[in-house]
Amino acid sequence: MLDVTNLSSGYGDVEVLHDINFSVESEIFAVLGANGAGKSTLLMTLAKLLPLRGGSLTWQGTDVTQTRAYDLTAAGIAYVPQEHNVFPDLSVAENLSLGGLVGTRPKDERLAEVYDLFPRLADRKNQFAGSLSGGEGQMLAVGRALMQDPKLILLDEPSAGLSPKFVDILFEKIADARANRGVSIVLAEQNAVKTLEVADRVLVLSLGQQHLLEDAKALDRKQLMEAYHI
Amino acid sequence: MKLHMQGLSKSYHAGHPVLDVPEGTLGEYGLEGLIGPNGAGKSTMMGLLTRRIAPSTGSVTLEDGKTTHRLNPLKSHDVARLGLVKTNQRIQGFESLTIRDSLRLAATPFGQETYRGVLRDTTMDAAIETEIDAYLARFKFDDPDGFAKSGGEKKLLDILRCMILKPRMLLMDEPTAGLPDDVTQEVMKLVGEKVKAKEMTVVIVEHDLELIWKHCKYVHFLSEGAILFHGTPKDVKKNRVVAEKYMGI
Amino acid sequence: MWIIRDSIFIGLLEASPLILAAMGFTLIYYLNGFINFAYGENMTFGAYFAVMLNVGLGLNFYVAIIPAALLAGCLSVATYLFIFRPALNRGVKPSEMIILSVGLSFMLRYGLVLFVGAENAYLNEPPIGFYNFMGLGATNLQLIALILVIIFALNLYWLIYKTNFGEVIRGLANNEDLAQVSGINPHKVSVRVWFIAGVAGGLSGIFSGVFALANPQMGWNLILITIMVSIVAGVGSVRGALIASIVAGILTSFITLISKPLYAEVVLLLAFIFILWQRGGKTA
Amino acid sequence: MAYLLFSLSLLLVYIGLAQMLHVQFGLLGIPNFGVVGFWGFGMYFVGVLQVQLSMSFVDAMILSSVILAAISYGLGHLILRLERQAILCATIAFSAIIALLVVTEKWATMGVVGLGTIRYPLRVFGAEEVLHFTLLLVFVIAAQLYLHRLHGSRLGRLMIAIRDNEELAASLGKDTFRVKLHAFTITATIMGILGGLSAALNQFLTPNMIVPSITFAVWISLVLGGKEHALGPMMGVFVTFGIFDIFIETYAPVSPEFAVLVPNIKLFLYGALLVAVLLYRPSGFLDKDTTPADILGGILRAIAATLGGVITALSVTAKGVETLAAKTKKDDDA
Repeated sequence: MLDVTNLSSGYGDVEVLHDINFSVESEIFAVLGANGAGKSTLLMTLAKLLPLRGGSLTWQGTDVTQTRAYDLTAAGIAYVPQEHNVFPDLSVAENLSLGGLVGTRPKDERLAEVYDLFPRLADRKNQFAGSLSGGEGQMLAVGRALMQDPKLILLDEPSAGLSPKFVDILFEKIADARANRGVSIVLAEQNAVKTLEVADRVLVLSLGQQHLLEDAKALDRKQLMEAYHI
Repeated sequence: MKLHMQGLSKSYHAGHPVLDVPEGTLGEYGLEGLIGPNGAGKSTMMGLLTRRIAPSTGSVTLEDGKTTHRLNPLKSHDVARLGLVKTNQRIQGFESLTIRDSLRLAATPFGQETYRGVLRDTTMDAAIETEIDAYLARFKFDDPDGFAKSGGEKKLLDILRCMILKPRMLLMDEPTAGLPDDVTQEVMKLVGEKVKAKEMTVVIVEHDLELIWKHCKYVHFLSEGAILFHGTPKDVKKNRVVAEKYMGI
Repeated sequence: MWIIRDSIFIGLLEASPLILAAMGFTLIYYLNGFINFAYGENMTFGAYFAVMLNVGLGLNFYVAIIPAALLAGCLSVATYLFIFRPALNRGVKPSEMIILSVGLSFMLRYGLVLFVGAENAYLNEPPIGFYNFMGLGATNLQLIALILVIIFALNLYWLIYKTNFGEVIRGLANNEDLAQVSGINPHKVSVRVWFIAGVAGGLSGIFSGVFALANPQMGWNLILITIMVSIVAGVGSVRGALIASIVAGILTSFITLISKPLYAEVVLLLAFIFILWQRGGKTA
Repeated sequence: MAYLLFSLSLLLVYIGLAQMLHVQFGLLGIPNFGVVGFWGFGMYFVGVLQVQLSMSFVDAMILSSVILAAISYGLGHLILRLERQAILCATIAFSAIIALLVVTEKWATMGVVGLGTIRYPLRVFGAEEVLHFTLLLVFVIAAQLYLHRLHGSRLGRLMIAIRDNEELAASLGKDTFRVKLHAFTITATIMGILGGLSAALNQFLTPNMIVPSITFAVWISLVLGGKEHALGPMMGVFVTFGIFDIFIETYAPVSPEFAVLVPNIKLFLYGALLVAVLLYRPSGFLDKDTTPADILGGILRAIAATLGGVITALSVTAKGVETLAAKTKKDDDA
């Protein structure tokens, strides 16, 4: 679906990612690495919020290297940033409604599905998103992405700063979305164990370099510790 | 120099604190590392220690053998003048100052920038110029009389600006990010010399754990806003909690 | 008690153009984060378009309002497309955007002076009637202006807070990256927002002489108070601008009733500096 | 001749104001949009003290400066920690307050009736205007020399650092707020002193002298001239006030019909120039690295542009006169 060839990217004067190659099929594709490895940069670049410095990006056979973020969204890729992933001055319902801008099915139908998946959001639908707790905020962010009826979701460290209980719920929902809706997921995480439980394949980044690309089942602890430099 | 934290906490929203350190001391061992997974509160701790962020509760004190300074009532420039300085994680710089001018700015003690001084010809201070020359001879810039061009040069300049302030305690926030490997080695060598000569104590926050294991005498492990563990690099590396928090294993 | 009643009544009549101007100005400020001085000329041109259509083309007085407001909207979009957007794309900083908008404001204002002269231009008014309303006098034009402003302001409010497009605007102003990955094209939305703001500004200009006249300086005289109201209203909140402009109008007429009119402005300006300081200068 | 001397004196006042704004905005990044307020305060205060209380010029100037320094210091304390847009709004508000107070406080300022006559400080019969001009000239030259030194000095370096990245400067141990506060107070007070000198220059003061256009004229000069260059203010005032208010209004042989349009054309062009400069050359006429040789070339270009403008103006006028003559002839014939 999504093919990444020789991708390099960065901010301002610094090149963070160098020469990354992989392709995502219909699966949960995990991106692991210690902090500073370049996971967020990778996802931001895939979402086209950062321009590529080199390499190319192909989505369902079409070259999208120069496509703008909003057009890519319309083509079926949703992105959930790690931080600032909701509109704080808008209500929960309005946040979800904005997620439903793209997609063809009736908005109400999709809204009902999201509320079904995250009943907590239904309880808080008129509350400002800025006043939600960390876990609820993450749920809203994922919910907003699901509203887009995407074929692929780029999910950046959804578990960061969440309590273990919330992490469990969230990963359950992610697995659920994959299983029941057939949506593919690129999941950037630092929390390797939880991720490996749900992921099909894993890309491990280390200090901006592609360290290894492996089946989730085949990855062992030693390889991981090496990548994390522990 | 040592930094002592007492009941230090910071919460942005009521309730869940991003950082909560009942008690802790940094800088006892000369060259220390501060590590932890994303969201552990490292940047918040750095901000609190240099008074860029105001704490919700608790206090920070700076001990330099004889005197103890309470940092709470101080502004960030006061903290710098006490000898506690931090390098920046994100690239920061003065876009209109050349590399040399930027170093001169840092090297000029505050208070020497007077209105009367404008009339006197005091822009060049021989001692300062010599020192700057020494740094520029050791660390090569493309054009030392021009502007820092690449991200690496800007990052290096940021570190040198802090060095030339002659801090007695230096906090380094991700010094290697964006820095070429050979420059990183040279920076660490310089830091090592200064620590050995007891000119300064250094605390390094780093993602590149190899660097921490290699250079630090002592490591603090921060996770979920608390210092979970501290010890020698060997002890920390062996500790299961560290791997668990980093990788969830 | 009479003084409160009078303040509210006169304040509302006086503030009616300010309400629209503050809401429109806030929209742009909210979305693009800079203070647009040329918005004053947007008001002036609105009034002149009305004069042109009413006197020049002989259009009915009330009918002329609509095309005049639309023309003002187009002018606003033109300033965005040809001046402000290129500048934003070149990375001009907010404080320099303001200087740019001042330059544009001078250009438009004195271009207008060169074109139509510095004198007042008068509209062909319908006959003036005088009404007694709860013991207070007001002309039919004043009352119609007030009613129209209320209608337009409520519509604008509804557009921003109750429609999908309003969500899009607020979302974009809140978090541009997230808006983009929700499929929002910021440029398209900006053009529409500048149009709406321009229409509001044009209407405000038409009403500010209570339909009577237009003058090249009128927008400039209103822009300072518009900026203040909009900034005091808080972080780009259209709702806040609505409330703050009403409060400012009532407060002005209250102070005017108990002292010299100009003291009202002095008090407002001092209050403005004080509020900025209190808030720690968070304008955007 | 007397009018020329007046215009040149006014030119010097504008240069002085632009020099102070250069320190505030060009070096420190403080967007003071209330220039006319500080200048107008000095002008009216000195005027009122001299006319209403018969105070001597020097006493009036000292008293005015002390009070304005206190006001600027207080205002600076309130606003200099704020972000730039807020500073800009607050300083505009300050100047609006001064303009309003001049109108309302008739007991002191005579309101719209006007305040006069203010005499020159240096009273040598027959040479008062020349001496006053010389005084302003000395003032501006001194300021210019100081600015040149400032640019290469430690203080100048610190100011630029604060403009570029205040937080970083603070982390290097610099008390940035104090530097800003002192510089703001000093430069704002000097703006008031220039106002005091303008009081004698104008002789008769009316509230319509305190209009925002003055602030913007100074801003336009600075931004056009080059806000970061020591010579930027002077260059900017020459190409704006110098060309339009002195050269064209005084010397260019413009027909009276056309002359009434000149001020409006001037303000229109100011606006257009400002837009063009910000879009195409944000650093202004003089870049911060511009050398004297570049400046010479620039002056030559400016002269060429001016000549071009004058020729255009002349041809337009000639055409206008021709048409007018033809029309008059037709009327006569009829």
